[in-house]
Amino acid sequence: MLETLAFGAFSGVAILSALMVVIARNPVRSVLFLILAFFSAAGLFVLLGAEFLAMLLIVVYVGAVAVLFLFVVMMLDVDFAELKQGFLEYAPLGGLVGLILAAELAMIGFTWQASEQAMALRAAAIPEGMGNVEALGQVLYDDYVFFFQMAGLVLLVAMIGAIVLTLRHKPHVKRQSVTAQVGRKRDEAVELVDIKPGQGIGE
Amino acid sequence: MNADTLYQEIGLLTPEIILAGGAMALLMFGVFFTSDRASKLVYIASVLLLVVAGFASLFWTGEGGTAFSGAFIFDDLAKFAKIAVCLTAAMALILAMPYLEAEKLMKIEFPILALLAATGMTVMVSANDLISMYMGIELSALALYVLAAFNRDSLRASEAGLKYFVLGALSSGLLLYGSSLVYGFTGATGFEQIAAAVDGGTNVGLTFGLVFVICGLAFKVSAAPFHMWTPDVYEGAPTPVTAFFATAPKFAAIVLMARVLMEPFGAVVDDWRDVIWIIAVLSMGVGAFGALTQENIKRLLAYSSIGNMGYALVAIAAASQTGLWALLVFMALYMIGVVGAFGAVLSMRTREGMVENISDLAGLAQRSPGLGWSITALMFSIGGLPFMVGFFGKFFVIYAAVQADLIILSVLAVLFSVVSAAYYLRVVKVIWFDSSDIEFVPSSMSVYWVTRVAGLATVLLLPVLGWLVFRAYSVGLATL
Amino acid sequence: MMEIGLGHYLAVAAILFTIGVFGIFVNRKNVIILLMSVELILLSVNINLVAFSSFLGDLAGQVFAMFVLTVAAAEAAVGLAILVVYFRNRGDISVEGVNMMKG
Amino acid sequence: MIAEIPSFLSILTFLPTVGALVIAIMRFTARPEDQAKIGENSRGVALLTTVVALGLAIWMMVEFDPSVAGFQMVHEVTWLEQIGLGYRMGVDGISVLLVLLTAFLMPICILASGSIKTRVADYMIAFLLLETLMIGVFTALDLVLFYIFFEGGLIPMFIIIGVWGGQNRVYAAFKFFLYTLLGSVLMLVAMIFMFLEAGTTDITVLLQTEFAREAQTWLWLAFFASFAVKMPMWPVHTWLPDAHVQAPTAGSVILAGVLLKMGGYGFMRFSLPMFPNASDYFAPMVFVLSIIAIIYTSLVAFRQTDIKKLIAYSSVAHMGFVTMGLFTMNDVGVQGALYQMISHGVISGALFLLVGVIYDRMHTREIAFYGGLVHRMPVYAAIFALFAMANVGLPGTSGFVGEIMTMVGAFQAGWWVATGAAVGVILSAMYMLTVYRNVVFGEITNPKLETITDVDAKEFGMLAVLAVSTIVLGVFSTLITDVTAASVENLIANYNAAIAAAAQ
Amino acid sequence: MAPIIIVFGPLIAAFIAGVFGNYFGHRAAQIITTFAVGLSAILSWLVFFDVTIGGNTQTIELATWMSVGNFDVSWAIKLDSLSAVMLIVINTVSALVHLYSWGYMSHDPHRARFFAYLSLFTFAMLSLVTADNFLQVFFGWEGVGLASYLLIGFWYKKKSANDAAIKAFVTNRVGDFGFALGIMAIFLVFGSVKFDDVFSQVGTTDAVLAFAGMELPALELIAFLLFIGAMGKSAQFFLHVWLPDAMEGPTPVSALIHAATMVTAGVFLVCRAFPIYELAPATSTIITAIGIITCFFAATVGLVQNDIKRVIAYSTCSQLGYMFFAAGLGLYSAAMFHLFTHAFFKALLFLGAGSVIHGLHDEQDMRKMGGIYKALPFTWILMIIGTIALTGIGIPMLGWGFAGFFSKDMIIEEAFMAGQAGVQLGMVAFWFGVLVALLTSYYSWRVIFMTFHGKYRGDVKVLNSAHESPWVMLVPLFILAVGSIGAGAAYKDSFLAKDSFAFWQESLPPGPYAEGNYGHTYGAEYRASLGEAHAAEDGHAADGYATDDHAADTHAADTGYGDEAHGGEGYGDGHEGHHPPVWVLWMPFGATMIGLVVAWWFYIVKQGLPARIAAREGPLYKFLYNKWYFDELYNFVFVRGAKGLGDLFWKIGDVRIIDGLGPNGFAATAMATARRVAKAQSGFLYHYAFVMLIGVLGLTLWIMAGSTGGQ
Repeated sequence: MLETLAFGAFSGVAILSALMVVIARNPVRSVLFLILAFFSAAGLFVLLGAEFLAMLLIVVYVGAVAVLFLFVVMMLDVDFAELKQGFLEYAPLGGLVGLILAAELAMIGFTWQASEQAMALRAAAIPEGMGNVEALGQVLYDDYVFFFQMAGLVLLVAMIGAIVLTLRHKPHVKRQSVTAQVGRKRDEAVELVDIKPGQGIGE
Repeated sequence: MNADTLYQEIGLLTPEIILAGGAMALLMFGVFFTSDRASKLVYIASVLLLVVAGFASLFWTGEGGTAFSGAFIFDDLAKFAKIAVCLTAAMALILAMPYLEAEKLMKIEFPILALLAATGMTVMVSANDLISMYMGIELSALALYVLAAFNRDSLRASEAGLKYFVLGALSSGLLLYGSSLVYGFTGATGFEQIAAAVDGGTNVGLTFGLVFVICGLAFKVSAAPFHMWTPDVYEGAPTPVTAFFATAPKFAAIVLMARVLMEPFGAVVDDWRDVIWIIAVLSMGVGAFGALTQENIKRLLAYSSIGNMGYALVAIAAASQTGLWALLVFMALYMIGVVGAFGAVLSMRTREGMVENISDLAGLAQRSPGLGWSITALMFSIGGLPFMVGFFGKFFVIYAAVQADLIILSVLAVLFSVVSAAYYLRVVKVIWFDSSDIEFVPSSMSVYWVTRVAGLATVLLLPVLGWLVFRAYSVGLATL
Repeated sequence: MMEIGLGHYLAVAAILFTIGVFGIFVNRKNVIILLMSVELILLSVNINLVAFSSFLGDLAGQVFAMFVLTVAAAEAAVGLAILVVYFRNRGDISVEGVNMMKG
Repeated sequence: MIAEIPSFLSILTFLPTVGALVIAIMRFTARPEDQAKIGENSRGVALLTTVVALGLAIWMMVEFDPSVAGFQMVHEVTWLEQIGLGYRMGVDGISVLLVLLTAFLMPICILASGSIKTRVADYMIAFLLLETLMIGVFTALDLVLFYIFFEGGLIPMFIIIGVWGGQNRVYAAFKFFLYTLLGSVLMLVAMIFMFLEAGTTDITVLLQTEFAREAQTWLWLAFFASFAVKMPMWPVHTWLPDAHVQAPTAGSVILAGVLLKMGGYGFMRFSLPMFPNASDYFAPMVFVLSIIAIIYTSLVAFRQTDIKKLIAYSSVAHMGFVTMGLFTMNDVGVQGALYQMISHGVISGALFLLVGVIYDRMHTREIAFYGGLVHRMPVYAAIFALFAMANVGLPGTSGFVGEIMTMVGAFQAGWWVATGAAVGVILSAMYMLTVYRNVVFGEITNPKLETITDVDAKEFGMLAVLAVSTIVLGVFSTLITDVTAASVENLIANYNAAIAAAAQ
Repeated sequence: MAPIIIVFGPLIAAFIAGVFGNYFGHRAAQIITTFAVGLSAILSWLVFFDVTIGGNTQTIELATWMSVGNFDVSWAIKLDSLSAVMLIVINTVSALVHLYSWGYMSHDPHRARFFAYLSLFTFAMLSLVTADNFLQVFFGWEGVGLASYLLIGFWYKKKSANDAAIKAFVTNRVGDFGFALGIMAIFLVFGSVKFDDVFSQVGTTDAVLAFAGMELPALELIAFLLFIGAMGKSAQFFLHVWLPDAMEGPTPVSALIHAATMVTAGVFLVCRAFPIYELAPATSTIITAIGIITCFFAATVGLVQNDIKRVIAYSTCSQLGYMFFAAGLGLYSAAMFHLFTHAFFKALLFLGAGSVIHGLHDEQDMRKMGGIYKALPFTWILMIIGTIALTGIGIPMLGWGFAGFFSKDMIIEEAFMAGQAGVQLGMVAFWFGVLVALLTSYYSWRVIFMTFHGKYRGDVKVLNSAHESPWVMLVPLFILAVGSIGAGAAYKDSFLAKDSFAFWQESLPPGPYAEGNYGHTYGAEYRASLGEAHAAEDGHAADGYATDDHAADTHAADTGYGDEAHGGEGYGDGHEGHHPPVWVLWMPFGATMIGLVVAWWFYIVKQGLPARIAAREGPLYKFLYNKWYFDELYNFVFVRGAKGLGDLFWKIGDVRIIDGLGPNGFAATAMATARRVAKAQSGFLYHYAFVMLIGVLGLTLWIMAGSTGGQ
């Protein structure tokens, strides 16, 4: 009963906030709704017994990704008034397509029945009497170590990519060079000029 | 899992380890040594790494097999594809170097991202699990997104990157959604387990999932209607990147697609053949008609690539041993043409800079006969006209299709090839019939030789074609 | 009150997925929204995977979801980087504006 | 003697390629300032190559045993053998003369290219490659090999028309290429089907293979699509006038002389022996199309204002006789068709050369431009008269033999077939004599023609060779029919056996 | 050897004159060709005697022309009486024309070419008549067509000459079309095109051919098709239009080709193929009808023409009509006889006309002549001789007369007899024959009167410089005149009467006159000789007609009057002989005389009257003057029709429909599609995403439909 209510609440919020992400005028609000959607989804995860993933979603997504979005939105400082509003023009057709798709997919969901061999084919059955985190930990570094390494490479690529695309070495910007500051000597810092009267410093 | 089997399993990953490890080592080297010479060194080392990885695959004499609980497989198909991926990636890098130097884009990240992308592709062709499939695709895709926008000061490049990224992410979403359905309806992510589940019967949910997976993969091979990114990205991305896009990732994706469809879902070919059939026809159609009005040679090659992927899909639709080896032969021969063609595009540099319009080729047969002849041969080869080797690629594809009783598909395929011949001919026409006083600056040695050799190969490979066919043939026999 | 089954979760995921997709092609304003829509799609996939995992009693789904999360984070980073580059070149991130190349 | 050289046919086929390679090497290694010299040298190389090829072809004829119906001088090399593809060459009575015709016309084409002043080396390379491909079509004994040669020929021809052609050359080149390609690709699918049925692409094996009736129909149609375009038959002939008009003289000669024959050869090599029941079924359709071609295109030719276009349309009409003769499937008809192919090769080649002669001088092919040439060019007028008459099918020239034999054969198939064809004979006289009158006879009204010169020694030599061939073949037709007899009889016997078997 | 020289001598001469004429000079060309043809002529006479008297028929096979399966065609020289007659006609006239041309063409700069053409023509004609198979006949047939084309268009500067040449060739081709089809039908029915093979089978074949939706007896069909060929070459009605225009050629050509030799090839063909025609009564009737019409038509048109050569040309056409209706009635030998005599007097008339034209500096219009007999006395006399021969003046009962008297009157009389015997159209032929004799006489004398008598109407300067032709032109005229006077009397017996059995041997039936009068007397004798010579060929159809027992069976059954050769009222058993009533004998003579008197009245007595009649342009006059409007009709139907159809097929069929819907239409569609595809590539991300989604949706819906459909 409670579970049903909780499911209703989480899923309703998730869907509504997802909708707001798409249709909100202000991108900042979109990001905030996105965060809300993630929170709701995390709730659903908890209901499904995947506590670790729920936490991960909040920590990684809300904590990192969503904030990154927020950061970028603000950094880009787009003049939102200029943005065009062609929204409704395509909405009916888009909505129709979306509805059909959603209906199809949902229908598929309700017809679910795992194949006869599904239970036998499970690669890593959820062990009894073990927490979600512990169970995941057991398989992650064993059966799925290859994917773990791959994930590492993916993140490396993301890192390299982000850096190579956005890092700029600007030659005309003055930068602080600590070694130079520390290592300079007095006679380098001060130049004595003998100025004759009435001539000024210039040439 | 004991140590012996671990070593053995890790042994199967030799090419990947070479590429990934090399990439990381080169990254460290590149970070610490920032001179131009060092970047060049990194660059050359990357090419060498790719070649080494290719040779490592080629000379892998072991039994092959699966690793990591069946998530990774090294079989004849993977071997063939890895060699092709590594070598074509190496060729693309070779072609890229002079361009990057000239355009002041010579950064170590370029070869390193290419190496990592190649790693992803080698994983793709060895994927034996939905997760490894996804990881492989993402590894290569992320690297490619970055490469597309690599010329970050160019609006066109960044637009290309943006488009590629957004649509790529969407396609990943489709792929994942499909994967999740497949997982949900079979209870497994491993291809062998899926095959076992599918064998017992299928249902609409599973088929749905499969369709989504196909859609995701179709994006990677730029098959219609998931091709829309291709022309824009090909045009916008720096030319060497486009060359890279057009070669190794296509090969990896199509092999992956073949494996997914023929291995886990081989038993339910009737469920997905229609889908592939439609996609193939659409691709061939879009490829044929889309290119007719193009003025930009890169866009033209993009549409050509869409069309040719349609032919590759025809081979997949055959869903047989013949289809598989025909696909491999087709792709291998097509790669020759594409590498050569992009070499030619990279040769199109005037004193003012790179040019990309087809009309800039005018009179090439006289101005630069070697290049003119090469492009002519390459265009005919890509178009699949006899007596270039490209013809045999298409020939075997249609052979496989006819064998699978896909007569209508074969007829459509050959008819579209006539339409597409029109635009290949247009390029040839510009080269031979028109004249202009544009002078290209002499291209660098690497581009020069790649183009010439590829051009010659389209004809000279004919006598030794049997060898290639034999290799692919045995792959087909061994895989299915 | 009815029993909450797998179907419900899948339906929620399906709706989220659709909204994500909808967001990609209905949105005209802002490229960032596109990236967020992609995140929504990935979220729906995760719900799917976790739900399946739960109902199949199989951890593989959760592991899959975890990797999806990881990759999604990486994707977001790369996507935003590309967006920034684009913005720097154009000074604008209107979706309507992203059509320099066509035909 | 040739038996001791198993690869003789391959040598003959690829010899021109070697010549082309020599020129290519010269071309690519030469410095820009030497290019003009290379052009002149390449003429020599090309001529030498083609003459040697002609010598080899004559040798082949000498060694050819006309009493044997099967293939001779067969040469086999394994190639793609895992799946049944091979490299196989051989000739029989049907193909051997076409090889000779090709080899015979090539030196003439090279000589006739004197007016080509630009990009001579490329031109010669294209022609030599074309020769290889054309000879290859007739010598290939493997389905796929045949297709490669068959289609490959389009490429050099495309270049030849497009680079050295006339005003509207691009349109013509594209039309030529795409039209014929479209026809051929369906054949490719059919070939693959046959390949799968028989498990091999060996033509000798396929000739023994019986295809199911239903399949035959489709296969026949697919092959027909290709050969009908190549012939060309009505209503898929419209590429030919354009291609001919725009092509340089030698290109037209080869186009009319050899390329068109590939369609007829294809019918004889594939459609008739491999799909006898379908051929039988479709023969009336072919007759109707042939007759339409003969009458329709003759009438169209009558109205042309461009000499080359007129001759091109006339070629279509003459090819109508070939298709008509082939599908009569009797001795006289089929041999007549083969004869007509050879004869048309010589005659139309000569006619195009003749047009080339005045085109080189005046750079126009408009009939209205000319008139009264006989005053300035009596020798030209005489030779033109001879070939005009040969084209009209005057007895004593080879044109007559082909026409009468095909018509005699056709009469056996149905009176209406021969009657329709005979109407074409009347019409051919009408248009040919009219154009001859307008170009050669009358007063010189165009002052530009006052200075036109008669044929020079080279032109005369080429035309004389063709003229002698026409007359000799017209008087002693057994020179050809003796060679073709055994193979054609064998073809017909097998055909009749298949029809009889199907009737039971 | 002699036959080979006869046939090939002219060819070699033609080759030498044609190719090397410019190097050796005109004189050499003249000498070579004339020598070659002259030699042929002399040898022909020798051969003629050898064959007709010595009975030395032979066939020389020279080489194989075509040999495919049983389609076996040889180059051969067949010498029998029929071909021998043709040989002498051709070679004699040709040699004389060659000689004549020395003078006539003396001012022409292209003489060498002219002589080459003449010799080439001679060769073609010779190969035609000496053929032993139909295809070789066809070779010669078209060969003479070519030579005729070349000679008519000899003065190539004149557009009218070129047009006439083309007209001649194309019209002949129409005839050849029939001939060729006939040959094909022959091969289909008999499996051979050799005369001997074919004729030996005609009696036994009852093949039926479905032609144009009708079931026709094969022989009738073959006969008809061959006759179409003959019509074309011999300028019979419908296909006659080329002959008058052919007068554009030099006059010697008209004499040689368009009077004496080529135009008679049709008659020769019908005679050569008489075994077929004998068994094809329906076609024979058609031939008779066409012959009658031609004969009448040409004569009526000839009445009003003013060009001297045209009148003679129409006269030729008309005379050919006589020959054809004779052949159609089965009077082959009579047709051949008229052919033989006609060659002399018509060549004489043409050459005489040429002499006039030459003398008057290329004036051909009779309205500008008159009273020139003083300037051209020899020509005048010779022309009168020719005219007398043509009109057939002679004394009927005495058997005395000029050449035409014997041959033409024989045809008219025999037509009457045939008509009496019930042969279809026999009486019609007779009456028309008489009527046309009147017309012939009128227009022939009209020529003489208008040209040589009365007042000179042309330019006086021309008259003053008018001159008699040189001897080299007159000598041939004299020789021909001798022939015109004597050929009829000399050869009547051989061709038609008592010697005809031995003369024709197997090559032609001597005809009812000979059979009726001399059948018994000479038949037995001849049969005996035949029996020796052809014992092996017993039952050969050729035996048939010569002997009157089983010969009559074949003959009688089909031609209808053979019966009466035996019994009946007429001339059976040879007791009463085969003689028409006396009034019939006098009819042609009377008609001729009327024609002469009328012409005299119009052109000598009432000079100027005809011109006034002409000036009034009455409908009949216009109808005749415009040659029954045939040229206009043909021009409208065929020339304009062909042009119209050609334009239709080209501009509508090829350009609009085939190209428009085919390649160009396809290309346009492809380009339109391409533009649409390119337009779909809008550059907008959301469009791209939308397309992808539509794709997914479409595919899933497809799958859904498929799976629900499958369930």
